[in-house]
Amino acid sequence: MNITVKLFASLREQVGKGEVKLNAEKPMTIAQIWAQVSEEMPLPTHILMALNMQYVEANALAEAGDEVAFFPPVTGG
Amino acid sequence: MNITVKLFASLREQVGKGEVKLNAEKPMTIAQIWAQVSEEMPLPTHILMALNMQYVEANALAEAGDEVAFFPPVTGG
Amino acid sequence: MKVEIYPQPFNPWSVLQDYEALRTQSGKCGATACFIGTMRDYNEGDTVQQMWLEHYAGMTEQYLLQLAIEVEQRWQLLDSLILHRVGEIQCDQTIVLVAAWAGHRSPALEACRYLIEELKQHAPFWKRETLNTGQQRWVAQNTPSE
Amino acid sequence: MKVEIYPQPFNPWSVLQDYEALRTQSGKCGATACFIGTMRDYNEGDTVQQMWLEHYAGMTEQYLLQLAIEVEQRWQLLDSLILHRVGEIQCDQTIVLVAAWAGHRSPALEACRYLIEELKQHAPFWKRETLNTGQQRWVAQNTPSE
Repeated sequence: MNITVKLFASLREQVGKGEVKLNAEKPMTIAQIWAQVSEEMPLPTHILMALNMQYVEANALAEAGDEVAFFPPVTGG
Repeated sequence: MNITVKLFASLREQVGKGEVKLNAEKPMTIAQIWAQVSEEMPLPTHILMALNMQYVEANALAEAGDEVAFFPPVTGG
Repeated sequence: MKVEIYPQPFNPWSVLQDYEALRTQSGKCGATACFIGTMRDYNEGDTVQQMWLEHYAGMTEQYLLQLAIEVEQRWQLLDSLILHRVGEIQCDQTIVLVAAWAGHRSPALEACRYLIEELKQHAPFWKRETLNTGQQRWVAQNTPSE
Repeated sequence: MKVEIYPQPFNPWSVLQDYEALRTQSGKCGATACFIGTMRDYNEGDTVQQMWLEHYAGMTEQYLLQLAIEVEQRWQLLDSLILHRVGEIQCDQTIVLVAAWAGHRSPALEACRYLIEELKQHAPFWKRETLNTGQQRWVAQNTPSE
Protein backbone atom coordinates (compact mmCIF):
# COMPACT_ATOMS: atom_id res chain seq x y z
CA MET A 1 0.00 0.00 0.00
CA ASN A 2 1.07 3.56 -0.75
CA ILE A 3 0.69 7.02 0.67
CA THR A 4 -0.63 9.39 -2.00
CA VAL A 5 1.09 12.78 -1.85
CA LYS A 6 -0.36 15.82 -3.63
CA LEU A 7 1.20 19.22 -4.22
CA PHE A 8 -0.65 22.31 -5.33
CA ALA A 9 -0.15 25.67 -6.99
CA SER A 10 3.30 27.30 -6.68
CA LEU A 11 4.56 24.42 -4.53
CA ARG A 12 3.76 21.93 -7.29
CA GLU A 13 5.77 24.07 -9.69
CA GLN A 14 8.70 24.46 -7.29
CA VAL A 15 8.95 20.75 -6.53
CA GLY A 16 8.07 19.81 -10.10
CA LYS A 17 5.54 17.16 -9.05
CA GLY A 18 1.76 17.23 -8.69
CA GLU A 19 1.16 13.78 -7.29
CA VAL A 20 3.47 11.05 -5.98
CA LYS A 21 2.81 7.58 -4.59
CA LEU A 22 5.17 6.74 -1.73
CA ASN A 23 5.78 3.20 -0.67
CA ALA A 24 5.00 3.19 3.05
CA GLU A 25 6.02 0.13 4.97
CA LYS A 26 5.55 1.90 8.28
CA PRO A 27 3.98 5.19 9.43
CA MET A 28 5.88 8.38 8.50
CA THR A 29 5.57 11.93 9.74
CA ILE A 30 4.39 14.59 7.33
CA ALA A 31 7.87 16.18 7.64
CA GLN A 32 9.51 12.91 6.55
CA ILE A 33 7.14 12.66 3.61
CA TRP A 34 8.00 16.22 2.58
CA ALA A 35 11.73 15.45 2.74
CA GLN A 36 11.30 12.40 0.56
CA VAL A 37 8.99 14.01 -2.02
CA SER A 38 10.95 17.26 -2.27
CA GLU A 39 14.31 15.48 -2.25
CA GLU A 40 15.42 17.12 0.98
CA MET A 41 14.21 20.69 0.37
CA PRO A 42 13.75 22.49 3.70
CA LEU A 43 10.10 22.73 4.69
CA PRO A 44 8.90 26.17 3.46
CA THR A 45 7.95 28.52 6.32
CA HIS A 46 4.36 29.14 5.31
CA ILE A 47 3.60 25.71 3.89
CA LEU A 48 0.23 24.15 4.68
CA MET A 49 -0.15 20.42 5.17
CA ALA A 50 -3.19 18.16 5.09
CA LEU A 51 -3.71 14.52 6.01
CA ASN A 52 -6.80 12.93 4.48
CA MET A 53 -8.05 16.43 3.63
CA GLN A 54 -7.76 17.85 7.15
CA TYR A 55 -5.12 20.40 8.15
CA VAL A 56 -2.30 18.89 10.26
CA GLU A 57 1.12 19.87 11.58
CA ALA A 58 4.43 18.47 10.32
CA ASN A 59 4.67 15.91 13.13
CA ALA A 60 1.38 14.16 12.23
CA LEU A 61 1.72 10.51 11.23
CA ALA A 62 0.55 9.11 7.90
CA GLU A 63 0.35 5.48 6.94
CA ALA A 64 -0.41 3.38 3.90
CA GLY A 65 -3.75 4.33 2.32
CA ASP A 66 -3.56 7.92 3.53
CA GLU A 67 -3.56 11.02 1.34
CA VAL A 68 -1.12 13.78 2.25
CA ALA A 69 -1.06 17.22 0.66
CA PHE A 70 1.33 20.16 0.67
CA PHE A 71 0.37 23.61 -0.50
CA PRO A 72 1.19 27.31 -0.18
CA PRO A 73 -0.97 29.86 1.71
CA VAL A 74 -4.46 29.82 0.25
CA THR A 75 -5.71 32.75 -1.84
CA GLY A 76 -9.35 32.04 -2.63
CA GLY A 77 -12.38 34.26 -2.19
CA MET B 1 -48.33 82.32 5.75
CA ASN B 2 -48.61 79.13 7.73
CA ILE B 3 -46.37 76.53 9.31
CA THR B 4 -47.37 73.05 8.16
CA VAL B 5 -47.25 70.55 11.00
CA LYS B 6 -47.27 66.80 10.33
CA LEU B 7 -47.69 63.93 12.76
CA PHE B 8 -46.95 60.31 12.03
CA ALA B 9 -47.78 56.81 13.17
CA SER B 10 -48.77 56.32 16.84
CA LEU B 11 -48.31 60.02 17.54
CA ARG B 12 -50.84 60.93 14.86
CA GLU B 13 -53.30 58.57 16.51
CA GLN B 14 -52.62 59.91 20.02
CA VAL B 15 -53.01 63.53 19.02
CA GLY B 16 -55.79 62.71 16.61
CA LYS B 17 -54.34 64.87 13.83
CA GLY B 18 -52.20 64.04 10.81
CA GLU B 19 -51.59 67.50 9.44
CA VAL B 20 -52.28 70.98 10.78
CA LYS B 21 -51.66 74.45 9.36
CA LEU B 22 -50.62 76.90 12.07
CA ASN B 23 -50.93 80.60 11.58
CA ALA B 24 -47.43 81.90 12.30
CA GLU B 25 -47.08 85.62 12.67
CA LYS B 26 -43.62 85.26 14.18
CA PRO B 27 -41.08 82.45 14.57
CA MET B 28 -41.98 79.73 17.08
CA THR B 29 -39.90 77.00 18.71
CA ILE B 30 -40.71 73.40 17.88
CA ALA B 31 -41.74 72.95 21.53
CA GLN B 32 -44.25 75.81 21.23
CA ILE B 33 -45.63 74.30 18.05
CA TRP B 34 -46.04 70.95 19.81
CA ALA B 35 -47.89 72.56 22.69
CA GLN B 36 -50.29 74.29 20.31
CA VAL B 37 -50.92 71.28 18.06
CA SER B 38 -51.27 68.79 20.91
CA GLU B 39 -53.35 71.17 23.04
CA GLU B 40 -50.76 71.28 25.81
CA MET B 41 -49.80 67.58 25.97
CA PRO B 42 -46.34 67.23 27.55
CA LEU B 43 -43.65 66.53 24.95
CA PRO B 44 -43.26 62.70 24.84
CA THR B 45 -39.81 61.55 26.03
CA HIS B 46 -38.76 59.72 22.87
CA ILE B 47 -40.44 62.01 20.36
CA LEU B 48 -38.51 62.90 17.20
CA MET B 49 -38.83 66.29 15.57
CA ALA B 50 -38.00 67.52 12.10
CA LEU B 51 -37.88 70.98 10.57
CA ASN B 52 -38.08 71.03 6.78
CA MET B 53 -37.30 67.31 6.79
CA GLN B 54 -34.14 67.53 8.90
CA TYR B 55 -33.94 66.31 12.49
CA VAL B 56 -33.93 69.16 15.04
CA GLU B 57 -34.24 69.65 18.80
CA ALA B 58 -37.24 71.18 20.56
CA ASN B 59 -35.64 74.62 20.76
CA ALA B 60 -35.23 75.03 17.00
CA LEU B 61 -37.13 77.93 15.47
CA ALA B 62 -39.71 77.55 12.70
CA GLU B 63 -41.32 80.32 10.71
CA ALA B 64 -44.02 80.78 8.12
CA GLY B 65 -43.49 78.49 5.13
CA ASP B 66 -41.67 75.85 7.14
CA GLU B 67 -42.75 72.25 7.57
CA VAL B 68 -42.48 70.78 11.06
CA ALA B 69 -42.99 67.09 11.87
CA PHE B 70 -43.41 65.08 15.06
CA PHE B 71 -43.06 61.34 15.18
CA PRO B 72 -42.29 58.39 17.46
CA PRO B 73 -39.03 56.37 17.36
CA VAL B 74 -38.57 54.98 13.87
CA THR B 75 -39.00 51.26 13.20
CA GLY B 76 -38.06 50.68 9.58
CA GLY B 77 -35.70 48.19 8.05
CA MET C 1 -26.34 55.27 -6.34
CA LYS C 2 -30.03 54.62 -6.06
CA VAL C 3 -32.58 55.17 -3.30
CA GLU C 4 -36.14 54.07 -3.82
CA ILE C 5 -39.36 53.55 -1.89
CA TYR C 6 -41.51 50.69 -3.18
CA PRO C 7 -45.24 50.67 -2.53
CA GLN C 8 -45.44 47.21 -4.16
CA PRO C 9 -43.57 43.94 -3.48
CA PHE C 10 -40.21 43.49 -5.18
CA ASN C 11 -37.80 40.61 -5.55
CA PRO C 12 -34.45 41.79 -4.16
CA TRP C 13 -32.32 39.46 -6.30
CA SER C 14 -33.90 40.41 -9.59
CA VAL C 15 -33.66 44.09 -8.66
CA LEU C 16 -29.95 43.61 -7.92
CA GLN C 17 -29.43 41.72 -11.15
CA ASP C 18 -31.18 44.42 -13.18
CA TYR C 19 -29.32 47.18 -11.35
CA GLU C 20 -25.90 45.63 -12.01
CA ALA C 21 -26.80 44.86 -15.62
CA LEU C 22 -27.26 48.60 -16.26
CA ARG C 23 -23.76 49.35 -15.03
CA THR C 24 -20.79 49.61 -17.31
CA GLN C 25 -18.53 46.73 -16.33
CA SER C 26 -15.40 48.35 -15.08
CA GLY C 27 -13.10 45.75 -13.53
CA LYS C 28 -12.82 47.95 -10.42
CA CYS C 29 -15.34 46.17 -8.20
CA GLY C 30 -13.93 43.36 -6.08
CA ALA C 31 -16.60 43.20 -3.39
CA THR C 32 -20.35 43.50 -3.03
CA ALA C 33 -22.10 43.24 0.32
CA CYS C 34 -25.84 43.29 0.71
CA PHE C 35 -28.40 42.96 3.43
CA ILE C 36 -32.07 42.11 3.02
CA GLY C 37 -34.69 42.47 5.72
CA THR C 38 -37.76 40.28 5.35
CA MET C 39 -41.09 40.21 7.15
CA ARG C 40 -41.28 37.43 9.73
CA ASP C 41 -44.48 35.85 10.99
CA TYR C 42 -43.50 36.52 14.59
CA ASN C 43 -42.34 39.44 16.75
CA GLU C 44 -41.88 39.82 20.48
CA GLY C 45 -43.48 36.44 21.15
CA ASP C 46 -46.60 37.03 19.05
CA THR C 47 -47.72 35.69 15.70
CA VAL C 48 -47.88 38.48 13.16
CA GLN C 49 -50.28 38.21 10.25
CA GLN C 50 -49.36 41.29 8.27
CA MET C 51 -47.73 44.66 8.58
CA TRP C 52 -48.35 48.23 7.52
CA LEU C 53 -45.30 50.36 6.83
CA GLU C 54 -45.73 54.11 6.99
CA HIS C 55 -43.11 56.67 6.00
CA TYR C 56 -42.65 60.42 5.88
CA ALA C 57 -42.78 61.00 2.12
CA GLY C 58 -40.05 63.46 1.24
CA MET C 59 -38.01 63.27 4.43
CA THR C 60 -37.48 59.52 4.16
CA GLU C 61 -36.09 59.75 0.62
CA GLN C 62 -33.96 62.76 1.58
CA TYR C 63 -32.58 61.02 4.67
CA LEU C 64 -31.72 57.87 2.74
CA LEU C 65 -30.05 59.85 -0.02
CA GLN C 66 -27.92 61.73 2.53
CA LEU C 67 -27.03 58.38 4.10
CA ALA C 68 -26.00 56.86 0.77
CA ILE C 69 -23.84 59.88 -0.04
CA GLU C 70 -22.20 59.77 3.40
CA VAL C 71 -21.47 56.07 3.13
CA GLU C 72 -20.11 56.24 -0.41
CA GLN C 73 -17.70 58.96 0.63
CA ARG C 74 -16.65 57.48 3.94
CA TRP C 75 -15.85 54.02 2.53
CA GLN C 76 -14.88 55.14 -0.96
CA LEU C 77 -17.56 52.95 -2.47
CA LEU C 78 -18.07 52.38 -6.17
CA ASP C 79 -21.84 52.27 -5.75
CA SER C 80 -24.62 51.85 -3.21
CA LEU C 81 -28.30 51.00 -3.18
CA ILE C 82 -31.09 51.47 -0.64
CA LEU C 83 -34.59 50.14 -1.35
CA HIS C 84 -37.44 50.05 1.15
CA ARG C 85 -41.03 48.86 1.04
CA VAL C 86 -43.97 50.84 2.33
CA GLY C 87 -47.67 49.99 2.58
CA GLU C 88 -49.20 46.63 3.34
CA ILE C 89 -46.60 43.89 3.70
CA GLN C 90 -47.11 40.13 3.96
CA CYS C 91 -44.87 37.47 5.51
CA ASP C 92 -41.73 36.60 3.55
CA GLN C 93 -41.88 39.83 1.56
CA THR C 94 -38.80 42.00 1.41
CA ILE C 95 -38.91 45.09 3.63
CA VAL C 96 -35.49 46.55 2.96
CA LEU C 97 -32.47 46.00 0.74
CA VAL C 98 -29.14 47.77 1.16
CA ALA C 99 -26.04 47.05 -0.88
CA ALA C 100 -22.50 48.41 -1.16
CA TRP C 101 -19.96 47.89 -3.96
CA ALA C 102 -16.25 48.48 -3.33
CA GLY C 103 -12.78 47.52 -4.49
CA HIS C 104 -12.13 45.39 -1.39
CA ARG C 105 -14.20 43.42 1.06
CA SER C 106 -13.82 45.41 4.28
CA PRO C 107 -15.28 48.68 2.98
CA ALA C 108 -18.16 46.82 1.29
CA LEU C 109 -19.01 44.80 4.44
CA GLU C 110 -18.63 47.72 6.84
CA ALA C 111 -20.60 50.12 4.66
CA CYS C 112 -23.39 47.56 4.28
CA ARG C 113 -23.67 47.10 8.03
CA TYR C 114 -23.58 50.85 8.64
CA LEU C 115 -26.31 51.42 6.05
CA ILE C 116 -28.75 49.04 7.69
CA GLU C 117 -27.95 50.15 11.26
CA GLU C 118 -28.34 53.84 10.43
CA LEU C 119 -31.47 53.24 8.41
CA LYS C 120 -33.04 51.33 11.29
CA GLN C 121 -32.13 54.01 13.81
CA HIS C 122 -32.92 57.16 11.85
CA ALA C 123 -34.93 56.70 8.65
CA PRO C 124 -38.54 57.81 9.21
CA PHE C 125 -40.47 54.55 8.76
CA TRP C 126 -42.97 53.06 11.20
CA LYS C 127 -44.29 49.53 11.38
CA ARG C 128 -47.79 48.66 12.50
CA GLU C 129 -48.33 44.96 13.00
CA THR C 130 -51.60 43.07 12.71
CA LEU C 131 -51.44 40.03 14.96
CA ASN C 132 -53.26 36.79 14.19
CA THR C 133 -55.78 37.83 16.87
CA GLY C 134 -56.69 40.79 14.68
CA GLN C 135 -55.12 43.23 17.16
CA GLN C 136 -53.11 46.05 15.63
CA ARG C 137 -50.09 47.64 17.30
CA TRP C 138 -47.29 50.02 16.41
CA VAL C 139 -43.83 48.54 16.89
CA ALA C 140 -42.36 50.62 19.73
CA GLN C 141 -38.74 50.70 18.64
CA ASN C 142 -36.01 48.85 16.80
CA THR C 143 -33.40 46.99 18.79
CA PRO C 144 -30.16 49.02 18.62
CA SER C 145 -28.15 46.17 17.13
CA GLU C 146 -30.00 42.98 18.07
CA MET D 1 -27.30 24.57 3.17
CA LYS D 2 -25.43 24.37 -0.08
CA VAL D 3 -21.75 24.35 -0.98
CA GLU D 4 -20.73 24.26 -4.61
CA ILE D 5 -17.67 24.67 -6.80
CA TYR D 6 -18.41 26.17 -10.21
CA PRO D 7 -16.05 25.53 -13.12
CA GLN D 8 -18.16 27.91 -15.26
CA PRO D 9 -19.29 31.51 -14.75
CA PHE D 10 -22.45 32.08 -12.75
CA ASN D 11 -24.65 35.06 -12.01
CA PRO D 12 -24.83 35.39 -8.22
CA TRP D 13 -28.21 37.11 -8.15
CA SER D 14 -29.99 34.58 -10.31
CA VAL D 15 -28.42 31.75 -8.29
CA LEU D 16 -29.72 33.38 -5.10
CA GLN D 17 -33.15 33.89 -6.61
CA ASP D 18 -33.34 30.27 -7.75
CA TYR D 19 -32.03 29.02 -4.42
CA GLU D 20 -34.63 30.94 -2.41
CA ALA D 21 -37.40 29.95 -4.80
CA LEU D 22 -36.81 26.30 -3.94
CA ARG D 23 -37.25 26.96 -0.25
CA THR D 24 -40.54 26.53 1.54
CA GLN D 25 -41.51 30.01 2.65
CA SER D 26 -41.60 29.85 6.39
CA GLY D 27 -42.06 33.34 7.83
CA LYS D 28 -39.06 32.71 10.11
CA CYS D 29 -36.41 34.56 8.10
CA GLY D 30 -35.98 38.22 8.95
CA ALA D 31 -32.48 38.80 7.62
CA THR D 32 -30.29 37.76 4.73
CA ALA D 33 -26.69 38.91 4.40
CA CYS D 34 -24.55 38.09 1.43
CA PHE D 35 -21.10 38.86 0.14
CA ILE D 36 -19.87 38.53 -3.43
CA GLY D 37 -16.24 38.64 -4.49
CA THR D 38 -15.59 39.70 -8.07
CA MET D 39 -12.49 39.65 -10.23
CA ARG D 40 -10.90 43.07 -10.55
CA ASP D 41 -8.66 44.18 -13.41
CA TYR D 42 -5.93 45.24 -10.97
CA ASN D 43 -3.99 43.79 -8.05
CA GLU D 44 -0.97 45.05 -6.11
CA GLY D 45 -0.44 47.91 -8.56
CA ASP D 46 -0.56 45.81 -11.72
CA THR D 47 -3.15 45.38 -14.44
CA VAL D 48 -4.55 41.86 -14.40
CA GLN D 49 -5.90 40.36 -17.59
CA GLN D 50 -7.26 37.09 -16.33
CA MET D 51 -6.98 34.63 -13.49
CA TRP D 52 -6.70 30.91 -12.99
CA LEU D 53 -8.23 29.48 -9.85
CA GLU D 54 -6.97 26.12 -8.64
CA HIS D 55 -8.46 24.10 -5.80
CA TYR D 56 -7.88 20.85 -3.96
CA ALA D 57 -10.82 18.81 -5.23
CA GLY D 58 -12.30 16.96 -2.28
CA MET D 59 -10.67 18.88 0.54
CA THR D 60 -12.06 22.22 -0.62
CA GLU D 61 -15.64 20.96 -0.67
CA GLN D 62 -15.14 19.21 2.67
CA TYR D 63 -13.64 22.31 4.28
CA LEU D 64 -16.45 24.55 3.03
CA LEU D 65 -19.10 22.12 4.21
CA GLN D 66 -17.53 22.00 7.69
CA LEU D 67 -17.44 25.80 7.67
CA ALA D 68 -21.12 26.07 6.70
CA ILE D 69 -22.12 23.60 9.42
CA GLU D 70 -20.04 25.45 12.04
CA VAL D 71 -21.52 28.82 11.06
CA GLU D 72 -25.11 27.60 10.97
CA GLN D 73 -24.74 26.17 14.47
CA ARG D 74 -22.83 29.07 15.97
CA TRP D 75 -25.23 31.77 14.75
CA GLN D 76 -28.37 29.61 14.71
CA LEU D 77 -28.88 30.31 11.03
CA LEU D 78 -31.87 29.21 9.02
CA ASP D 79 -29.72 28.56 5.97
CA SER D 80 -26.34 29.26 4.40
CA LEU D 81 -24.74 29.13 0.99
CA ILE D 82 -21.12 29.04 -0.23
CA LEU D 83 -20.36 29.09 -3.94
CA HIS D 84 -16.89 29.44 -5.46
CA ARG D 85 -15.54 29.57 -8.99
CA VAL D 86 -12.52 27.61 -10.19
CA GLY D 87 -10.75 27.54 -13.54
CA GLU D 88 -10.18 30.45 -15.88
CA ILE D 89 -11.82 33.66 -14.67
CA GLN D 90 -12.26 36.96 -16.50
CA CYS D 91 -12.69 40.48 -15.10
CA ASP D 92 -16.07 41.25 -13.53
CA GLN D 93 -16.88 37.56 -13.12
CA THR D 94 -17.98 36.34 -9.71
CA ILE D 95 -15.30 34.47 -7.75
CA VAL D 96 -17.17 33.75 -4.55
CA LEU D 97 -20.63 34.10 -3.05
CA VAL D 98 -21.46 33.52 0.60
CA ALA D 99 -24.87 34.09 2.17
CA ALA D 100 -26.49 33.65 5.57
CA TRP D 101 -30.18 33.60 6.46
CA ALA D 102 -31.32 34.24 10.04
CA GLY D 103 -34.20 35.47 12.15
CA HIS D 104 -32.44 38.73 13.00
CA ARG D 105 -29.85 40.95 11.38
CA SER D 106 -26.84 40.56 13.68
CA PRO D 107 -26.44 36.79 13.25
CA ALA D 108 -26.90 37.08 9.48
CA LEU D 109 -24.35 39.89 9.14
CA GLU D 110 -21.80 38.37 11.50
CA ALA D 111 -22.09 34.90 9.99
CA CYS D 112 -21.68 36.34 6.49
CA ARG D 113 -18.50 38.15 7.45
CA TYR D 114 -17.12 35.11 9.26
CA LEU D 115 -17.85 32.90 6.24
CA ILE D 116 -15.85 35.06 3.85
CA GLU D 117 -12.96 35.68 6.29
CA GLU D 118 -12.58 32.00 7.13
CA LEU D 119 -12.91 30.96 3.50
CA LYS D 120 -10.19 33.41 2.48
CA GLN D 121 -7.85 32.25 5.24
CA HIS D 122 -8.37 28.49 5.11
CA ALA D 123 -10.19 27.14 2.05
CA PRO D 124 -7.70 25.50 -0.33
CA PHE D 125 -7.93 27.72 -3.39
CA TRP D 126 -5.03 29.39 -5.19
CA LYS D 127 -5.10 32.27 -7.63
CA ARG D 128 -2.68 32.61 -10.51
CA GLU D 129 -2.89 35.97 -12.25
CA THR D 130 -2.01 36.71 -15.84
CA LEU D 131 -0.93 40.34 -16.11
CA ASN D 132 -1.49 42.46 -19.22
CA THR D 133 2.23 41.98 -19.93
CA GLY D 134 1.55 38.26 -20.32
CA GLN D 135 3.47 37.47 -17.12
CA GLN D 136 1.88 34.86 -14.85
CA ARG D 137 2.23 34.87 -11.06
CA TRP D 138 0.70 33.09 -8.10
CA VAL D 139 -0.94 35.44 -5.62
CA ALA D 140 1.25 35.08 -2.51
CA GLN D 141 -1.41 35.46 0.16
CA ASN D 142 -4.72 37.02 1.04
CA THR D 143 -4.76 40.10 3.23
CA PRO D 144 -6.02 39.03 6.69
CA SER D 145 -8.93 41.48 6.68
CA GLU D 146 -7.99 44.20 4.22
